[in-house]
Amino acid sequence: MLIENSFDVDADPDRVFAFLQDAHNVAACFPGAELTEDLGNDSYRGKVKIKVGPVTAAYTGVAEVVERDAVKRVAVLRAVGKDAKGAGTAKATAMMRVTATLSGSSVSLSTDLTISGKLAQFGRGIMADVSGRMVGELATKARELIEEGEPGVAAPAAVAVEAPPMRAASILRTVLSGFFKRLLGRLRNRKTRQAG
Amino acid sequence: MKPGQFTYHAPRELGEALELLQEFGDEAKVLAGGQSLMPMLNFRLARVDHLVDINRLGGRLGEPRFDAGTITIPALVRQRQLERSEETARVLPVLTEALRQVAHPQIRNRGTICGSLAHADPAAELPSVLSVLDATFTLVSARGTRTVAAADFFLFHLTTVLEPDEILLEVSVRRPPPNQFSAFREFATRRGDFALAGVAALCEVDGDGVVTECRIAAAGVAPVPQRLRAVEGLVTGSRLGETSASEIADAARAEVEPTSDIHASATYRSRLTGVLVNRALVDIRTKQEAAHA
Amino acid sequence: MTTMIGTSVPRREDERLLTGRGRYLDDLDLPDALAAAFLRSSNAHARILQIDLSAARELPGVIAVFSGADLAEIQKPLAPKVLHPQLKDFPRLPMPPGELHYVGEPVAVVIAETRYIAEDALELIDVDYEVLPAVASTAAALEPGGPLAHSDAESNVAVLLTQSAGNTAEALRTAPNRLSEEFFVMRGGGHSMEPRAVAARYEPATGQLTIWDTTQSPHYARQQLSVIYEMAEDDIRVIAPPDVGGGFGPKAQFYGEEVVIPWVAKKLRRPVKWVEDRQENFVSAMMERSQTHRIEVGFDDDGMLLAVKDVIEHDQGAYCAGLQVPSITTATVPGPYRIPNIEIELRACYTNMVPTSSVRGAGRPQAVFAMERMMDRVAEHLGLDPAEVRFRNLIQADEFPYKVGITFRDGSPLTYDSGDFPRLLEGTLDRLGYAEARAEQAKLRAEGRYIGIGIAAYVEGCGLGPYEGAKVRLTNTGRVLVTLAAAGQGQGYETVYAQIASDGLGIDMDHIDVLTGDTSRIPFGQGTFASRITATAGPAVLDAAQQMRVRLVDTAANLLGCDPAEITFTGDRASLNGDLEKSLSLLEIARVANIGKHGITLPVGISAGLETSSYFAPERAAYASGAHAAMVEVDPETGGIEILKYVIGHDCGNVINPKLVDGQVLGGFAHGLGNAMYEEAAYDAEGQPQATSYLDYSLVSAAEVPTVELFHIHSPSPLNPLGVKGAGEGGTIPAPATIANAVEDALRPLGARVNRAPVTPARIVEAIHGDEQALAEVRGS
Amino acid sequence: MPDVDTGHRITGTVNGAAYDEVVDDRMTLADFLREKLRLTGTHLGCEHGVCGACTVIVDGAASRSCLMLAVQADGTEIETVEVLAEDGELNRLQAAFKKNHALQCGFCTSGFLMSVTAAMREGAIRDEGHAREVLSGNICRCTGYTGLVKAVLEAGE
Repeated sequence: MLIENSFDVDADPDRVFAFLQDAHNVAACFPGAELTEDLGNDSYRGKVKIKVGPVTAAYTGVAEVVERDAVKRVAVLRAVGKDAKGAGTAKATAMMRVTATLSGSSVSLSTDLTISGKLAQFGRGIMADVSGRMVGELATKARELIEEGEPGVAAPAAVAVEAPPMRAASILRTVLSGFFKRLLGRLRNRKTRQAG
Repeated sequence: MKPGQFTYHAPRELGEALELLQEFGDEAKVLAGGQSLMPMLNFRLARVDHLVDINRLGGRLGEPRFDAGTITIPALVRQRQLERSEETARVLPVLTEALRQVAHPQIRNRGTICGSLAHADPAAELPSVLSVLDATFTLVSARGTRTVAAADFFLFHLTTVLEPDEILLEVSVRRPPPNQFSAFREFATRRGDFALAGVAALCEVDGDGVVTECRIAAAGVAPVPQRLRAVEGLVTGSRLGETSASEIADAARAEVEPTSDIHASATYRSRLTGVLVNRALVDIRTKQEAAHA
Repeated sequence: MTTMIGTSVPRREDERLLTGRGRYLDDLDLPDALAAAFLRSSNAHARILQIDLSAARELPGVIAVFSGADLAEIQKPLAPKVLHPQLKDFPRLPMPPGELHYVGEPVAVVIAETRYIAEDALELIDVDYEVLPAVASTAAALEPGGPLAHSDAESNVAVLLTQSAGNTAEALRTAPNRLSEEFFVMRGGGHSMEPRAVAARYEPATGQLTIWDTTQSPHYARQQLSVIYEMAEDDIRVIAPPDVGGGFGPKAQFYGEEVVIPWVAKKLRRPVKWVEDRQENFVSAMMERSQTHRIEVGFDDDGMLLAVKDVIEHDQGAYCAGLQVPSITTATVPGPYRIPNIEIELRACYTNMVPTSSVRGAGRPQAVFAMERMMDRVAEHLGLDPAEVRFRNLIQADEFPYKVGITFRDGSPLTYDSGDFPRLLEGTLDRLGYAEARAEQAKLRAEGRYIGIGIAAYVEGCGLGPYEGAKVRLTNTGRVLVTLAAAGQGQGYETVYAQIASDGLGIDMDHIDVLTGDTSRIPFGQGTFASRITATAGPAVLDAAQQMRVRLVDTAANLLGCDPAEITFTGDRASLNGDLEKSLSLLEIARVANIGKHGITLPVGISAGLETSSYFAPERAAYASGAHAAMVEVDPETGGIEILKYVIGHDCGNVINPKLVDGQVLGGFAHGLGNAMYEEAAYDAEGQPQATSYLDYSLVSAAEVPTVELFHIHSPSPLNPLGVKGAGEGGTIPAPATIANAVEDALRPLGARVNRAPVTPARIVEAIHGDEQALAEVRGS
Repeated sequence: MPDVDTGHRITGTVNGAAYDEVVDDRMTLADFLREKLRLTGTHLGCEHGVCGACTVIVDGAASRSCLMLAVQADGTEIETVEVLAEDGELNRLQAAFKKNHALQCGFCTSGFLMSVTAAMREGAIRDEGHAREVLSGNICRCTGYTGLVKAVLEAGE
């Protein structure tokens, strides 16, 4: 399934791109994700935990930056993982594109997610909602971290701290807090503009 | 389709149950009626290390309370029990109406009201009904007790504000005034299936037939039961039937953003929501007219 | 004695089934048996790069774990049942060690003390897959340059075939009217309430392997196993348990699990039992139905058919289990109509979904859907009554045998043996109250209600060869034992074949027992499928029973010293013209002719060993027929369909047990209703199945199935001495067409088109609103 | 056969007979009845609560035995299909099933019998609509329900 997402950030596009092309940063923004090993060549071992109510999955696998164009500010990240209990696999290809806007940057995120196995085999559209939320969360968190001006916030995870699983509850909270931040941001923008 | 390994606990006292949940936290899961959790365990979609069965807490938790101002449904009240309760049919007819549409009697015999709410399947009937009844959810843990409004309880598919160490102890609703009328409508492909959409609606009507309060919630069209505020706004302040059905349907459709799946497209679900809202409002009007006849 | 054939004798099976004493496979008490569970591919198309079984093997309670590579000796192709010289076949291995072609394909097997532990161990198996592009629809399969379902294939085409009679291109070109349309029928499953199961025990002392299998075709399974295991057939005993919880086609196929389980039991020298759970059943039991029909019809201004051309895309699934289904489809399109020019083109292709094979109806519902939807369109086009258009085109009762001009699935020319299609349709419409229903429809339509009437007729090839057999023996306890090769799944064989034998023997049913489905008791057999058993095993039983009567009478006459013509049977006694003073019991006859006296010469004229056998091989298929009619109301807001009235007219020739035939037809109808309105084995574009539980796949309950008025006419088949035809599928075949016709008829004022089965509420509403986008959303999901 | 867990001791009655068994935490009631007590009349058709083949009566209420743990049955009274026949004769409901050809393969039959038995104790089955509602929590793939509806109307009046 294809998940499209875009958001505006009050930051210089090059800085935003620099932030997003660092896999550590992306992992730090991705709910329930952590990098466990740097394999070199923009390639990392990591895991993603998902928990929706009593349903859980824990994917371990490899993520790598497969394409990067600093001029066009386009990067493509590919991650492939499998569930620890053999319940299936997940594969994501995320293309990020950063463009300059009047007030800073616009990030568009296009994620093609393929899930196989039990989680993918329930017809009621829950996984579509969950995936949409996860990518939304990623966007919100990325925006937050960039605007907080701490692109290095996610320290290289050689000593990985156990990341909490992606809990839908926490997602919502983050999404909500993101919403308020966005609202504040918009107000701030307005102020900035007015001041300018 | 056999469940994975877990340790089963059957506490006899609430305190004991709460201690277990506190001890095991995220590794534990409460088992009430089990009619949603057990299938997930059998599919091995859900995994738990500790299953805390609250069915043996018994007694008080198994009986609904019809007090002067409040009706309280504790954790172990079975769906079938409430469905067959004459008192419920009298004071909360919408609940009786909705309960009859939950799966099948064999499931309702064991399934609990609170369990269904805590499971928070957005296509289920009870979350939307308790939403329009403006229910108060009482959550208890070893850390203490808190209450949460229905509007704040549901967060996402299968996800509520319940912390891993908490139990949904009971859910309570204010005794409805005599001028309150309500209805539940759902449409499922097959009897007992998850609804393609459902609508719970409730109106309070003054002596002139003007709606003074309206609450409508849709099921199956969002990750949580979704209040249809715009429709509520349209209905409130006028007599039932005054606002055109197409205006109401359009408002309802505009307000929901369902996900397409193999059973129905988002467009269909939006459209169906509008249809069901109107049908529920017609039911309400019929009940109101019957009451005044 | 009254005739048993044609009597609604109560079933003998019921007593045990109603008291919980049925003997299904999982009820077998096999001391020391181990449980098995299969790891199945979670990818639609992938290659196994590496498989690590070590953690699973170490789990306490696990006895053994095998990957496909560990059982290399049995990785031999499971042959397609029906072949064609042009078929591009890909080997279907029991548990492939390399490339996997659908979600659900067996990858490894765990043998453990309990099924619980076996499933724990599945979670510990670590497989590295190379995921390959998947094909999840016939459209994707036939798209030039698209992904390949088998990576070593040149294309996804399994076979391209054309059947034709007359000059269709020319007839279409010159026809005064032409209509064309595309129809799609969705995948669905058999969904027997008991899933598949296999248990096996190896006897090292004799080298014999005993296998209990829920199969519809035990002899076929034995023959396949004999080839794969390189063992003599006599060393393999396949038993279909006395009670099997439904078949409906998928259990007639032969699967990898049936090869793996007995072999593992042999390797481990321990009994092993595998009982498929519902989740496995959803992703590994064969399915059917998905076909796209592009059909074009040419007709004159009176609605007389001049030509039909149908191009069929058939989803073979990941492997070809046989071409029976698409072959049947091609031969079912013409139905009961005279069609001077017909051309049917089949494009069967491979996809990365569960392989398809026969499911109750077997290729016929799709053909009837396409043809009968078009009959309605012809009527609509000409402003004629749809029933009238059908009557004008029906083959008449005096035209049998009727040669259609094309070939049936059994290889013989499609030749209808008997029937009376006009009478069948007339009777169906009379019972619906057709004229009144049309008046009612007009009246309610004026009130803004959407009432529709749907009709569909069909002809069903059944009673297929090659043969089926029976043995009749007088046992040494003085009872008559009828042994069939065929295995039952609830059809009531123990009752029906005792009825037939009773008539053949002239002996009361009470003294007759029936045994089925055990390869050690009768050497040859084919199996229960394609509505064939009554028409093949029935005559065999009758013949063997008649032979036995001659033997019994001769023996009794000899012993009583009278003329054989003077012998009659009363209860279990053969007597001289009913004189019980001069009579012998069956036991006494057995004592003389079977048991004998050790070393003493038989009385003169007595022939030893009272056993007879008979194999009946029909000259060609027989053809049952039927017509369905429905009146429905559609709620255009929700898309809900209410069936107001449903009538089935059915002709399966003579019937042995009318009540059981009714049960077959009505049960088949419920299945057809599922195909018409509910059942969708959906896959996403990556080949992930989307309906893998009954929460997402709806089987009809008593609340959905309407009361049906069922009637029969009886056009005996000249092809077998009983004059019978098949009855197991007729209820299913025209149901999707009937409902779709009724729904489109209801929506005619709105101009909505119904081109797909099942007809679901969402699609109805979208068709009304012409929501192309919404339709695309649903298709894509 | 034992699971790796040590298990729980449970006692109660099934069809009036007392049992005293040790079960694993996760063993379902259906497996307990079938495997420990060898009451194989209760069948497993879907193990997720939809098909109803495993329906038994627990303390008077028709319940899915695939959605209950054996340990939860501790102290309860359970009835299964094996209890229905009276002195070796089919009871009224069973006889009505037989007479009306309400079963073919028989796999779903036990569940239907137990669901209908529980419903009949709640009151008479009034009409066809009521009969269909009572039957709607169980799935039969063979009969098309016609015989079942007739049987329930006949036995349940």
